[in-house]
Amino acid sequence: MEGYLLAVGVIALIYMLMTLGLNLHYGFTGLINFGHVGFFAVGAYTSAILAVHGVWLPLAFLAAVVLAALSAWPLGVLSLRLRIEYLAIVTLGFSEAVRLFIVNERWLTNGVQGIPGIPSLSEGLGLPMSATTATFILLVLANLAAILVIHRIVKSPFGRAIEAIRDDEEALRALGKDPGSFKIRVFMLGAAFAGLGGAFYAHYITFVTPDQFLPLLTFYIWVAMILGGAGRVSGAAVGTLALVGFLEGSRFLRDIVPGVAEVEMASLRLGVVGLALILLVIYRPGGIMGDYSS
Amino acid sequence: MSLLTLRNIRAGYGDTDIVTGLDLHVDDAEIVTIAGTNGSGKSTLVKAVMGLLARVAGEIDLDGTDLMALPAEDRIRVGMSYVPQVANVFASLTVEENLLVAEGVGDVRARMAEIHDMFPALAERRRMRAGALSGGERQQLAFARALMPGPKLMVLDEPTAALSPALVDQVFTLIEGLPKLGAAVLLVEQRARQALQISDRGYILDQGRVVLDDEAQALLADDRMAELYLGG
Amino acid sequence: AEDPFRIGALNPVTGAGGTYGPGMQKAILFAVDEINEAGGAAGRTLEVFAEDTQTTPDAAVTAVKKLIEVNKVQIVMGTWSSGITLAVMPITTEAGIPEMNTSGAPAISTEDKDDLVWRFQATNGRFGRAFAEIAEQRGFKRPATMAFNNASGVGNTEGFKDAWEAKGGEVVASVVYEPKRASYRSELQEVLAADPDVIVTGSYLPDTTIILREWYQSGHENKWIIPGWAANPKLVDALGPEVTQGVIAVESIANEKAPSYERFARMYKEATGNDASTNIYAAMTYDMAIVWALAMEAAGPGASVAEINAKIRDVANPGGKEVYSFEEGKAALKDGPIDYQGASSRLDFDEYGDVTPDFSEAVVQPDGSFKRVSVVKI
Amino acid sequence: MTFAANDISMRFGGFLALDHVSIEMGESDLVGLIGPNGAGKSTLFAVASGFETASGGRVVFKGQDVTALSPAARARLGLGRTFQVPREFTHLSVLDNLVVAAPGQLGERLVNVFLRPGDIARQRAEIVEKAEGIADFLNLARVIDQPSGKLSGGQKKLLELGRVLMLDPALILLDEPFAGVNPVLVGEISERIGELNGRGVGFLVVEHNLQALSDLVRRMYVMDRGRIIAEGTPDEVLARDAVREAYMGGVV
Amino acid sequence: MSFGYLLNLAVNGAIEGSIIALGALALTLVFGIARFPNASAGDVITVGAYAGYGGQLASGGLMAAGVVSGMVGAAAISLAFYWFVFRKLAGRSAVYPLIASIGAAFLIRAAITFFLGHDQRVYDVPLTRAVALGPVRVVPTDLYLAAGALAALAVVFALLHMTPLGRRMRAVADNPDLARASGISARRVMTAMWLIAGAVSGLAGVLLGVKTVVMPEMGWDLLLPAFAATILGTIGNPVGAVVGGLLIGVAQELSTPFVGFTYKIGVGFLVLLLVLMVRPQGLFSGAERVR
Ligand SMILES: Nc1ncnc2c1ncn2[C@@H]1O[C@H](COP(=O)(O)OP(=O)(O)OP(=O)(O)O)[C@@H](O)[C@H]1O
Ligand SMILES: Nc1ncnc2c1ncn2[C@@H]1O[C@H](COP(=O)(O)OP(=O)(O)OP(=O)(O)O)[C@@H](O)[C@H]1O
Ligand SMILES: [Mg+2]
Ligand SMILES: [Mg+2]
Repeated sequence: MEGYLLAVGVIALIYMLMTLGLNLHYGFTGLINFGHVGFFAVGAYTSAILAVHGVWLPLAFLAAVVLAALSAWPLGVLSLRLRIEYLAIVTLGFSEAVRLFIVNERWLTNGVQGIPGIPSLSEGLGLPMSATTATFILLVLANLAAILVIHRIVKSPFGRAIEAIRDDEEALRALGKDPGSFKIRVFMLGAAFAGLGGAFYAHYITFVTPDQFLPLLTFYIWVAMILGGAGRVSGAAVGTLALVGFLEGSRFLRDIVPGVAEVEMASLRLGVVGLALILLVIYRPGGIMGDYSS
Repeated sequence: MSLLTLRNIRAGYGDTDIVTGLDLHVDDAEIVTIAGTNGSGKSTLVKAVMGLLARVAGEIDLDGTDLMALPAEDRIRVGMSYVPQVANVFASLTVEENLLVAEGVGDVRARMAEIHDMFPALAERRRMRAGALSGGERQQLAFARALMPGPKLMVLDEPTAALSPALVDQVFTLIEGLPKLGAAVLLVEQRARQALQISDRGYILDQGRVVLDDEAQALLADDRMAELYLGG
Repeated sequence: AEDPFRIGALNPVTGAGGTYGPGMQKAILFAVDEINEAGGAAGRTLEVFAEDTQTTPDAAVTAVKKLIEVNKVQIVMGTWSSGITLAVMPITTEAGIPEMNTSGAPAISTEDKDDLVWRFQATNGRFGRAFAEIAEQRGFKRPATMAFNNASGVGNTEGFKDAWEAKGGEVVASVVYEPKRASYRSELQEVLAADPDVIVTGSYLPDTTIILREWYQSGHENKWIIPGWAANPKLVDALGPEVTQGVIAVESIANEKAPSYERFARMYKEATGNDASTNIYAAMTYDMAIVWALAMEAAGPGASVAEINAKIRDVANPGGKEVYSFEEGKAALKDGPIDYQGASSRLDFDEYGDVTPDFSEAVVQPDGSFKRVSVVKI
Repeated sequence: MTFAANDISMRFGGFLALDHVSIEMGESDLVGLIGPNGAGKSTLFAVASGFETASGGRVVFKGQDVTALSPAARARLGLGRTFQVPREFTHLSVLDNLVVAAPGQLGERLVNVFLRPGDIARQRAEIVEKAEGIADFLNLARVIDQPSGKLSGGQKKLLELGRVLMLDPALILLDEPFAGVNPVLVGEISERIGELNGRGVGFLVVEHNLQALSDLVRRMYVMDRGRIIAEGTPDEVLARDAVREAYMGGVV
Repeated sequence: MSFGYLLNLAVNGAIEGSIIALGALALTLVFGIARFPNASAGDVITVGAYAGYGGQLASGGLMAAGVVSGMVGAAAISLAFYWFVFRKLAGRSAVYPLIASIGAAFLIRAAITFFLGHDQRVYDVPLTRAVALGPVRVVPTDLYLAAGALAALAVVFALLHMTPLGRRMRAVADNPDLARASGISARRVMTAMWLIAGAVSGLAGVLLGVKTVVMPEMGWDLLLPAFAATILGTIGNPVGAVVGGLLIGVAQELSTPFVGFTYKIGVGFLVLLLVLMVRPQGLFSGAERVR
């Protein structure tokens, strides 16, 4: 059981890194980013490719984070010009473009065949423990660090400025601040978290293919963020745990609901997730922790 | 006989009461002004009258109709119309569409013509999106829109803010003439002096309560009133 | 008696594999019923714990962890797409338990360092070779390929291309298409512009349906070589015989005339109401359970998982009495080695744990039926 | 001369909202701008502050041509403005609305956030003190911790003014600061503007409240239909027929 | 590369574009009036396809019956979700109805797969060969498709801009409180809007189903390009949605000789990006004011 919980925990913690990044984008700054999985993919592939070529894992991770952040730069620049809903679709397009790039540039990514045999963290770092345990421990540390960093940032004048952007960026402009420079930095920072999550993911699953980076994952992260409460640091953590608990918990539904075939079970699970989303939004709109407007 | 009667009104947002224990009435063909400092609850009160607040308790009666039981969208049919303080036009609709939006009441064409006479600027900008109008033009449009259905009670929340002096005078003249057209007016104004001059009675609000209510002339003559609410 | 032996059925019940997963899972279940009715293996009954991979690696990974950690299963069987198998393999291997799959990617062979992974499906390369064999026999000169852009689709057509070029032939056009499109007309237009005499596809049923419809509308006359999972009776149902006649369906087969397949087909029909030919993967998962049970039987009571795993080639590869069911095999094991002839293939595992099935070449007849014209051995 | 709009024209489609408008202001000048609704006053502000790009003309501030500068860059140079329709940061408290406006905050750089927390805290203390002073003066102290989105219409107007005061600008463009503001407070704000002006802050004020405006400013421009039609002391200007005609409908 | 070849590509693109356009039309209505991107639109389209298939089957093969039952079925689902879900979220930030609509999408798909499984279904439409018009090959059924898209556009446009109902819809979208005070019942207007959006989705579903195969994921897969088209043509603008859809479809296909077939869906986004660089609010936007 511990091993399973640990595995679920690893997935939750990976999602949590992404959720923290997205929360910085949307929850605090109001940037609608529907392409989060793109940064995640950049991180995963960067680290995977470097690692299978023998690069020392810490370096591969660093490269993943940096590249994910850099890939967000053009989107940050674009976000200066685009109204909020328009940015949403552009970022969605970005994540699809990343996936298409991975699919097509086989020389680099091995295309649809994916990259197998990525060293796990315990293997790559020579840690005397199981891969899952190693990943779990490092992820806990990474998340703690991320939470500290974000907490620091949102309490700072920088944080106040990005929250002002969320409400009215023209007004901020009139006060002599460039929303653009804030947005670019926020975009890159949030993407860096997603990239870090991606690197962990690649070394945990030990295999990456383009199919793992579909927009559905972005939606899941959104759900986690809203579930916890947008614009709350604690919200990202709580929301991710709730989401993953929910997705995994439904596995055990079958033990409770007898006489349902496995296929129907899967439909049921999807339906339950859907229903829960609806009910949550109607009856607990601020998420579990309450969002920035409450 | 009162046209509009409010008894023991309590209204607010979320858990906070803004307006408490308030009584007020507007008689037929009467102009009643509500004045008070910023944040004293004037807009909250008129939103309550219009049925736009989620949390209202008390009695509101218009000409024998219990308004508490009437959804906001049906109040136009019992003769109410409203100019809010902010967001008082449909910005993405054209000027003309703004005027036509209210459910058809009476002779629309004739009213349109009247409106265009009253506000030539609007006639010129008929096909322009209301969002592109200047502040004052917007205000005119808002007023005109509320006139369209031929109301018997007009609820106006600072209809002259942002208007040029000429138009302020014009709007006050218009308001003054409304009772003759059969409409009573509940008017919220910061230009309290001018407003009271054309009003029959007035209420002064402070922190959600009526602190003074009297004949308009009496209020204008009141020294304390001048010092606290009317300014120099 | 000992506790039941715990089997993890890890199938793509939803997601891209949703067409096959449910049937694959049912096949494991009825295979296990069959085994238990025959008195179990090595004195133990078998018990199945099923999970859905949702055809995504994340879900598969937590699912396999749950199977291993919570349900304490000692073998995992039935993973479908290569991406899933490659994600699940490291976990089962670390836990020291075998993994049985129906995936085609070559990497599965090379990544299986501990000989714990068993593949019941032909590799992409073997499929390609079968395609090339058939194209050559039929005398095609100007083949073109169209592939669904995933590991299997591209794997098949590239396997074909390699094999064809090794024979000295030339592929006149190759298109890889993104799936889930409303139309593939431009893709077709490109392929048809090269004037091929046959188009070899690595595709699935929905896209094949659309492609063939649009091809028919375009009025071209070339032939098609299509994998059996896409060229099946459902395709003919969808488009009618006028469009589909002459389509060459290629799939891996077992001894279809053999009793094991007949038995399986009967049970499959009973369990799902569908024809066994609509889900070749179900036959594979059925075989997984049977082979494993036979290996258990061969290893004898009290054997460890590793010991059972080591018996798989013994019970499936040539060199013993050919048997066609668990019951038969169990009885025959008392007298000496056996060679289980599966429902999905002869089940002869090479050094990588991969099988080399035979392939059938079937052609759609004017009345819409499939008629096998040859069996290709590679 | 601190500020000049030279020969500004602005076209919306076929409509000429500004027609070769020129305005000049000296150092710590206090100037009014009046004109009928739709004359182009707010449009002139938008051009002056960089929110709209004029079809023609130049904007000069502190001797520098700022025509090509962004709104933020102009604000940093000391050119502040308010919006006719208040644009508060709705989810921020009144205090934070003011605090965020303070210029030159160390903590807006991420490096400093992590390396100089002490300096940031000290700076914040100063900023908060100043903000509280402004809130006090604008009668906003009672609601200082409320989200600004929940303020009344007039309170928002005041906050808009307070925020630009936080900037310590050299010149403030005020778009109808008195509209919707309680008359008693109008007097007080006028006083404060005068006082700030005494300390060297320039003001260009658009306002329809002529009484208050002519008491406040030394000089005013009158616009009509996108053109400057008059300029001079309030008494001079308001006495002119053309102005009375255009602006006051001929009556006073 | 001959001109005829490119022309054929353009035609292919226009046909695909018509389908995207129909999806975008439904999206832009909801986006423009209810003010949120409705992620369940795709699955409502799927419902339309299944309902249409069922209707055709039940009527013994009548396509007209399929179209009607597809539109009715989708409209009913659309209305049901308005009534039980989106109505309760009016006035909230767009993200909340968006998340709820993702939930609705899951719920619909779950119901479809629960009751109908994953097997593909195919409309019973006689197959015709393409007709050559000069160098261009056209399939008659594709002409129906294009006609359907145009008809839907005409109806939606007329409704939105030429009727009092449309005016009221836009008023509610713009300023719900003021609309109420102007005597507009948001509920009635929104009911009409969701019915129309549903019917358009239903039509899209049937046409998509006829063109492709009926599958539980078919609508969801259409969502992304339809969103792109909606944005490209400016949110809330029906003409824009259709033009956007066509533009994306044509650009995608025309790009294939240069970028290949697997990159072509990226081209749709590239077009979107380029347009947004020049016109940040889409092709058909009016000016906004800052003051
Ligand atoms: N984007 C636009 N498109 C078309 N016309 C516009 C646009 N913006 C402004 N206008 C027109 O330009 C004119 C000037 O507007 P502006 O807001 O500058 O007036 P103003 O002098 O500030 O008036 P007020 O005192 O009423 O605020 C108005 O008639 C307005 O309708
Ligand atoms: N949406 C809201 N939510 C919570 N509180 C609100 C809301 N709107 C207004 N308030 C509060 O209610 C009080 C009264 O506001 P109201 O708008 O009624 O004042 P007002 O008298 O109209 O003032 P003004 O003259 O400035 O328009 C204010 O203190 C304000 O903070
Ligand atoms: Mg008010
Ligand atoms: Mg103005």
